[in-house]
Amino acid sequence: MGNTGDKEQNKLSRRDLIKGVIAGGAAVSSASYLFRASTLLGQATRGAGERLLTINVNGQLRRADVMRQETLAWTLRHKLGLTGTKLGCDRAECGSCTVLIDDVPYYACSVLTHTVRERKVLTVEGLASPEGKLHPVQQGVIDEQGFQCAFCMPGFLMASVGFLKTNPNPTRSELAQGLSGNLCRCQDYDKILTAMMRGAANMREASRA
Amino acid sequence: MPKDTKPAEPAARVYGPGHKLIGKDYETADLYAKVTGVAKYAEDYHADGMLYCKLLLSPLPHARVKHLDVRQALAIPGVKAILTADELPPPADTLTDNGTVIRANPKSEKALTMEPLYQGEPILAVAAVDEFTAAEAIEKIRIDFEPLPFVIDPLDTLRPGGPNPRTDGNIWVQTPAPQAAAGSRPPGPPPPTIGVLKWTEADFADAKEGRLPMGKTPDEWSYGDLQAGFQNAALVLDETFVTPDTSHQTLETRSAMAYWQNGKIYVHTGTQSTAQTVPAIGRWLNIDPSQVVLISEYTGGGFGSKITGGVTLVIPALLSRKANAPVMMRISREEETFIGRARPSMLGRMKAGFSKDGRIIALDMFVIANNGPYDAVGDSPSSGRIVSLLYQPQAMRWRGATLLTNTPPRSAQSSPGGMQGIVIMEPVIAKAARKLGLDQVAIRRINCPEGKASFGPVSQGKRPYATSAFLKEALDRGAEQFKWAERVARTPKRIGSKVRGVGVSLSCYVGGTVGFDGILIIKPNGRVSILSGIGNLGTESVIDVHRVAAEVLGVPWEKCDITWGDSSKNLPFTCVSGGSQTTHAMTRAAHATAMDARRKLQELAAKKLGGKPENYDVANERVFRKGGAGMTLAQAANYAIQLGGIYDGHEVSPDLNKVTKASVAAIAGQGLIAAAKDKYPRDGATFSYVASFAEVEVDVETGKYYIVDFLASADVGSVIHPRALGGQVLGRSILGIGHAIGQKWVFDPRYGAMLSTRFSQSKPPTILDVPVNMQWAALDIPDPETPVGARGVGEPPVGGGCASILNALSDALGDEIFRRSPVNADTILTSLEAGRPMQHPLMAHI
Amino acid sequence: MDFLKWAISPWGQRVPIHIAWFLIWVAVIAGFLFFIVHATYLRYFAKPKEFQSSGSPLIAARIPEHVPRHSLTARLFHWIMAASMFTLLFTAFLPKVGMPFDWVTYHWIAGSVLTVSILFHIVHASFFMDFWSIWPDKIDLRDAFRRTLRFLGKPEPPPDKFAKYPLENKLYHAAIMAAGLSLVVTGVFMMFRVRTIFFPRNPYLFSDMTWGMMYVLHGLAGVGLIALIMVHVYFGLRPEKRPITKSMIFGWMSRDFYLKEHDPQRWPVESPISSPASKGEAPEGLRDAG
Amino acid sequence: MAVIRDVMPAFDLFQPSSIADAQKLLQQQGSDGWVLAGGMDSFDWLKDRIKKPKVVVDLSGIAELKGIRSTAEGIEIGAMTTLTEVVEHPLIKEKFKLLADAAELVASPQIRNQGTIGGNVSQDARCWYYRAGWPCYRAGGNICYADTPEGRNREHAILYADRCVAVNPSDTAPALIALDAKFVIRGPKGERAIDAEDYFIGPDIDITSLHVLRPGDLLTAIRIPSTWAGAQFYFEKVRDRNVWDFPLLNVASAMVVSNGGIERIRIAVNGAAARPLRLRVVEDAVRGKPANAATGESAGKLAVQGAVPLQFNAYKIPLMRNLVKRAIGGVAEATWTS
Repeated sequence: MGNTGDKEQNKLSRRDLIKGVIAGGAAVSSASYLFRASTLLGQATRGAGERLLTINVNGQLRRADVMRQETLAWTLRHKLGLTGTKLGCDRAECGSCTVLIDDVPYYACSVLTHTVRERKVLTVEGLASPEGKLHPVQQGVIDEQGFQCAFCMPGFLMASVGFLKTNPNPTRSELAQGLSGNLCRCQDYDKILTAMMRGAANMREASRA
Repeated sequence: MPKDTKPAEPAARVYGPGHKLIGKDYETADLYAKVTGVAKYAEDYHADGMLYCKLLLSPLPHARVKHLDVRQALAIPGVKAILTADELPPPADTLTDNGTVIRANPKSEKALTMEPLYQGEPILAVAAVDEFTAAEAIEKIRIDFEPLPFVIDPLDTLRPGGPNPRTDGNIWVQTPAPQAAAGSRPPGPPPPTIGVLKWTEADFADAKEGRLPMGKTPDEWSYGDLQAGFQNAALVLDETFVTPDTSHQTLETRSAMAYWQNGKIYVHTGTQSTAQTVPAIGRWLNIDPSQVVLISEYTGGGFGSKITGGVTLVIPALLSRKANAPVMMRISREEETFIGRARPSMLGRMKAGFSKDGRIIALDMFVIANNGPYDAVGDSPSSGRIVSLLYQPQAMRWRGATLLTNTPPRSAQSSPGGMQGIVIMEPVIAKAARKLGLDQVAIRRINCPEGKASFGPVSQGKRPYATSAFLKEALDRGAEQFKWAERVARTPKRIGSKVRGVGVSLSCYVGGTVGFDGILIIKPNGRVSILSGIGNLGTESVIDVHRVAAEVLGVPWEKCDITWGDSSKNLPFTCVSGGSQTTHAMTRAAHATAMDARRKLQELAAKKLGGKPENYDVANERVFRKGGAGMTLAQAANYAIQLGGIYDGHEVSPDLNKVTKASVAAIAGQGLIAAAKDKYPRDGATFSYVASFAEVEVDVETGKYYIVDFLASADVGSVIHPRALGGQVLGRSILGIGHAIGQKWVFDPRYGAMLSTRFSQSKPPTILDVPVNMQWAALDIPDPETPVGARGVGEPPVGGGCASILNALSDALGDEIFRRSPVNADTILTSLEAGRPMQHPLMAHI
Repeated sequence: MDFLKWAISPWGQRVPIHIAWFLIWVAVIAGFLFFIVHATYLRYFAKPKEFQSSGSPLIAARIPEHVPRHSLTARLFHWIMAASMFTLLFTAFLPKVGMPFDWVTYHWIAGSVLTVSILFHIVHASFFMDFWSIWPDKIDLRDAFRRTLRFLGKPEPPPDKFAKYPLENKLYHAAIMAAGLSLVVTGVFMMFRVRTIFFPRNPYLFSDMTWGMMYVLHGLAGVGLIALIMVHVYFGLRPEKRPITKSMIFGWMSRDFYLKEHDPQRWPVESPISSPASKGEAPEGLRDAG
Repeated sequence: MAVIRDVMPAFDLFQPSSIADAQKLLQQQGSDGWVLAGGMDSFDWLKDRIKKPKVVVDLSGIAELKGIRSTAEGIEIGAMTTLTEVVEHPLIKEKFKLLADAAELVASPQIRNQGTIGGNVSQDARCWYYRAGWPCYRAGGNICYADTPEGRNREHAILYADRCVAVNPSDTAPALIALDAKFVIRGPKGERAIDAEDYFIGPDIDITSLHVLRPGDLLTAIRIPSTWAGAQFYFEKVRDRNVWDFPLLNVASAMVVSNGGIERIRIAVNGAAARPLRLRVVEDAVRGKPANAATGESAGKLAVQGAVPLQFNAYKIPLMRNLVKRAIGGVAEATWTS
C-alpha cells in the first residue's frame, strides 16, 4: 500500500477496517460484563445509564458502544476506525492525539468520550474537503515537505488549525507558542514551523479568494 | 525569553547544478497519506477477531522469578492465552552470505525472561479480548521474586567487591575464533561470554577529586608518541565529562500486530529496514525468513532503536499462534521507556596536550559506557575513532570499557559513540582556546580533518582514512553565515543578570556503506516501478535515493512509482537505515540499477534497431540513436519481455544477494527488469561532517538559559533533497541539543528503579526549547568516492548540536560550572553560588 | 475485613504499612464495654471480698498510720509516663480520627520522654526497688485459681490478702509493659525515619517488610494502649480503688486500707520507729517501700 | 499480585448538571467517589491504576461552576473555568494580570484548554516517587523515598518539609494568594469561603492531601477582591523546559507603591514547600521601604531563612532568594542589538 498511485486503495482499506472494527466492538461489549455494571441504577443523574453514544465526528453522526472509562482517542481509533489520531504517550505529554472539540484543541487521550456527546469533534481525517481538497494547513505541509516520520503530524495539524482560528496571522514565535503542546521526536521543529507558517499563509490566501 | 527578531529563511538555495531531480525539492510519495491521516503505522491495523496483549514487567532491577501462578488470570472470561519465557523458541544461528555461521548467543536478550536484568523487563504476556481484560488478568497473577544483586552505576560494579549486574559478571568477553580445520570454511566466532572486570582501591583513589578513575580496560589502541606529545605540549588539560543516558523516545512505540496465515507469520511493526527485519524475525522465531511477511509502510521514528524492529515483536507472533487469532501488542509510553532502547551514558576523561597555536599533539582518551544488561553497544570504540578523525591528534591513545548494568538495554542512537566522544572532547578544546588565547573557530580550524584524513589505529599496516572531508569549508561558511566574528566581538557580554555566550563545535559521523542492491522495472506502460527495501522512518531516504535512478534514466519523476514497506512485494537487499548509511549506500545501488537499466535499454535498442549499444542514448523516456531512430521505454519493456533472459529478470547477475535474486525471480516477466549490486570502488571510509554554532543567553539569577541562535553547516556531499536534508541537519542537531539542555534518566539507587518514565521527567526538547529560526547550510561538494557524490546526514549533526550549546554556556559562564550534561538551572545556580563546579560529575542519574 | 493496611512495595511485594485505623475505635469500644461489664458486675453480682485472715494485731500495731507505698521518684515516674503517654496517644490518634494538626514533633518528643523515663524505671526498679513485687508469684496464681473456683461456687478456701500489688495490678503492669516496650522499641527505630535531634535519618535501616511489621506492631501496641489506659483510668476513678489512686499522688495509703487488702507478711511494712534506718537522704516514709 | 499500568480501570461515570446533584453523589460515594474536573491530574492516577474509584463524578456539565463574573467586591471565577478562559478574559487581563500571567505559563496550550482553575489549585503533588505508586507517606505509607540519603530530590522542598518533601506544583496558587483570593467551598455543612492561603496545607497537618477539601467537599469558585486590582504585579516561573513543565519554583507578588515606598504588598512562592508559601515576614519587612534592588536583596535573604536543602535541591535556595528579590526590586531588561 505504500505505492504512489494508491490513494484509492487506502480508502478501500479503510472501509474494510471499519467493518473489522464493528466486529471488534462487539467483542468489547461482550467482555464488558466483567466490569461493574452500574451499581447505582435508578440514579436520576445524566450519564449513568446508556453506553451507546452518538458522537458528531468530522461532521457525521457516528454511533458507538463506549465504555465509561474510554477516552476519545480510543473511541476514534478503535471504535470508529479513525486511526489518524495517534497515541504517542496517552498521558497528555506528546500531543499526537490532538483533535478539535468545538474548534478548540484537546488531547483526545485525556478526554472521556462520554463527555463529548453534544460537541463537535474534528480529526485529521476531517480536515480535507469531502472531495479530497486538502485543508490549507495540510497543503502547507505538502508545500514545505514538513515533518519527518509524521507520527506527530495529525496532532500538529489539529493544534495548528485550532490556533489559527484564534490568530490567523501569527508571527513565527506566536505560532510556536500555539504548537508548543505538541512534541516531535524527529525534532523537525524548524521545518514544521515553516510548513505551518506556510499553512497559515495558505489559509489567509484562501479566505481572501 | 529573548525576543526573536531575526528575519526568516535565507534566500532559496540552489543545489545539484546540472541536475533535474538531484538537489531539487519535490513532494515525496508518502506525504499525502501522512498529511491526511490515512498513513498506517503498526498500531493502526485491525483484524477481525484481533486480541490485545499486555505485558507483566519486572518491578525489580535484577531478580529471579521464584513462584508464578497464573490460574486466577486464566480463569477470567476473555483471557485467551498467556505466554511465558519457556515458550520462546531458542534463537537461531545466523548464516551470513559468505556461509559463515554466527552462533546465537544464549545470553542475549529475549522477548521474555524469568531472570529479569532490569526494572521493566517483560516477564510474561497475556492475550485477551481487550486490554481491560488483559490488565485485570495481569493484576490477578501471583508472582514472587528472589531479589539478586544489582548495579545501576557502572562505577559501582568496577569497585573491588562491587555487585555484578549479571550472576556471571559485568562485561562481555570475546574469545577468539577457533582455527579453521584444513579445507573447511572458517567457523564464525563463538558468541561472546560474560566476564568480570574489577578495579583496585588505588584505581579509585583518583575518583575522589571528581575525576574519572582509570583502571584497566579490555580495549585499547594507540598511535604516535603520546609521551613526547605531552612533553612538548604548551598546555596539558585533564578533564572529566559525563554524558547522559537518553531514551530514543520515538513517538511511535514499538507496538506490533501479528497473525499467521497459510503457514506464514504476518507482522506489522515499525522498523528501520523493511528488507533486513525479515531475517531478524526469522531468527527470533527460529523459522525460515521465507515464512515471514513484514508490513511496515510507516514507522514513527527510529533513531537507532528500531534497526530491525524490536525483539518483543515475537510476543504477539507467538501469542497469535497460541490463541489462534491475530494479536495486537500496543506498547505504552512507559513500557517503551523500559524496552525501547537508549543511548548509553559515557563517562569520559581526556588528557590533551596542545601546542601554542592550539594543535592537539597528544590525546589520551579514556571512556566507560553504561551498556545495560544485554548485547554490547559499540559506542565506546566508536567514540575513539570519531574523536581521532574529527580532531586529528598527532598522537593518541584510546582506552575503553563497556560495562553491564541493570538498566534498560541500550542500542545505537543517532551518532552512537560519536556524539559522546565529541561532547567529552569539545569542552576541553573550548577551555584550551581560552587558556591559549585563541579564537574558538581558529583552534578548531587548525585541528580539522581535511581530504583523505586518517583516523583510528594502524590496521593491516596503515591507518584507515576517510573518502573526503571538507569540514574546513563548512566551518568557514558557517562562521560567515553565523557572523561569528561579529558575535564574539560584541560587548557587553552581560546586561543586568543576563549573559550571552557563543559556542562552536565540530562534528562528524560515518556517512555511508557500500554493496547493496536495487531493483527497478520498466513496465510495458512506460512507467518505472522502483522497489525499495528501505524503512520509511521519516528521513525520506526511502524515496529520495531513487531520484538518482530517475535522473540517470532521464525519466520524469511523475512516471516513477515507488513500492516500499511490505516484504511480500519483492524488495531488494537493502542496508538498514542506521549509521547514516542509506543515502550513500542506496544512491549507489540506485545508480548501479539505473545504469543496468540503461545498459539493457541500449542493448535492446541495438538488437531491435541495429547498431552498437553505446551509440544509443537514454533520455526523455526513450532510448534512441543520436539524431536517429529509437524506441520508447514502453516499447523497450515489451521487447524485454519478448526477449526474456536477462532483460525481463529470468536471468540475474550472480553478484546479487539471495534476497534480491528471490525478489527478481518473483517479478520476472513484468517488464524490463534492472537489478544490480553496488560494486563501485571506494577509496576510504565514508564520513559526513558538520560545524555547529550556537548562541545562548543565561540568566545568572535563575540559572535558566535560552538558545538564541543556532546554525549547522554541513559537509554531506551532494545534496539530494534539500528540504529533507535541512530537516535532518536541524532535527538531528536538536536531538543533540536535547542532551545539553535536559534529556536524562533518573534512577532511584536503592531500588534500581527508573523515576523518569514520563516525558515531563525525561524532558525531550519542545518547540520552545529551540530558536524559532534555526539555520542550516550544506556545501553541496560531491564526495569523490561515490558516483552521485552524496553522503549520509542523520548522525553527523548530533554531537555538534550538543557540544555547541555546552561551549556557548562555558563561554558565558566560564569553565568551572558544569562537568556533565544536561546542564540545567540547578547545576548553573549551585555552581555560580559556590564559585566552583558543585555537581559531582560521576554521580549517575540525578 | 483487613486488620492491616497493605501496600505494594517498589519491588512489587505486598507489605503491611500500618494497622487499619478502625482498630482505634475497636479499642475505644472495648474499653467502654469493659467499664460497663465491670461496673455492672460489681454493682449487681459481685460478692464482698473475702480474704484469709492474715497477720496479728501485733503486726497491725507496728503498721504506721500512713503506709508508704510509692516513693516520690516512683510517683514522678508514673506521672511523667502518664503525661507522655496521653500526649502520645492524642498526637497519634486524633489526626487519624479527623482532627488533623501538626503532631509529629510532639509525638517524638513525648516518645523520647517516655523512653527515657521507662529506661530510668527499669534501672530504678531493678536495682532500687523490690523488683519482684510487681510480678505474680505462686500465691497469686494459687489465689487466682481459688477465686475463680469460689466464683463458680466451689468450696475453696478464701485467697490470701494481696502483697504490695494485687494480681490485677500485676497483670496490668505486665500488659502495659509489653505494649509500652513494643512502642518504645519500635518508636525509637521509627525515629530514624523523621528528623529528630538524636541520629541521622536513615529510612533504609531495615527492609520494606521489617519496617512494615514494625509500624504494625507500633500501631497494635498503640491501640492496645488506648484500651489499657481507659481501663486504668476507670479503676483509678472507681471509689473502692481511690486509696490506691491517692497513694499514687501522695505516696501513702491508710493503715486501714492496708490491713484490709494487703497481707503484711507478703508486703511487710514496718513502723518507721522500729525499722532499721537506711542510708539515703529521703525522708523515711517516702523511702522506697520494701 | 502483579502491577500493570496504562489501562484505565472500569468505573461508573456520573455527569451531574448541578452542584447540588454533584454533592449528593459525592456524599453518597464517600471515599469511593472521584471528582473529575479537567482531568489532567486525575487521568494519570486512573490510567496507572493506582487509584481505582468506583464512581467518577464529572463536573464538566455543571454550568454554575463555569465562567468569570464581575461582582460588587471584585470578580468570581467558577472553579471549572478553564485556564485558557482565565488567560484570555479581559477583566482578568485588565485588573488581575498576575493571574493571567501565571495561568498562561501552566503546562501546554491543550492542557490550558482543558485544565481548570479549580483543578490547577487542587492538583496533587508531582513527586515522582509518589506518582510511581510507591507507598510513601503521601500515599498513606510510612516512608518518604525522596528524603533518603540517595533519594532523587532535585524538585523537592526546601521549606516546611515534615517527613514528606513533595512540593505543590500549582502556578496559579501563589498568584491567587498574592491577590488575596477567597476559595469558596461547598461541603456537607454548607458553603464557606476561606482565604487562599488557608486552602493549602502542609504534611505536618495532613500528609496525604495538599488542600483542605474532604470527601464531599467541592471547590466551587474563587473570588478575587478588588483590593489589588491594577497593582504592580510580578510573576516568574522557572522550569526546565520552556513549556509543558512544572515549576522548579515560581513567585507571585502584588505591590502598591506610593511616594517611592511600598505601601502594600502580598507575595507568595510555590515549588518550595508542600503548600504555596505566603511570605509574611518579607511583606512586613519591606512595607514602607522603597521598591528597589536593595530592598529586594534583603527581602530575598529574608525569604530563604530557615531553608533546609536536601541532597540535590540546594539550588532552590538562591533561586528563591533571587526570585523574591526580583519580585520586589524588579529585573533589568536585557536586549542586545544583534
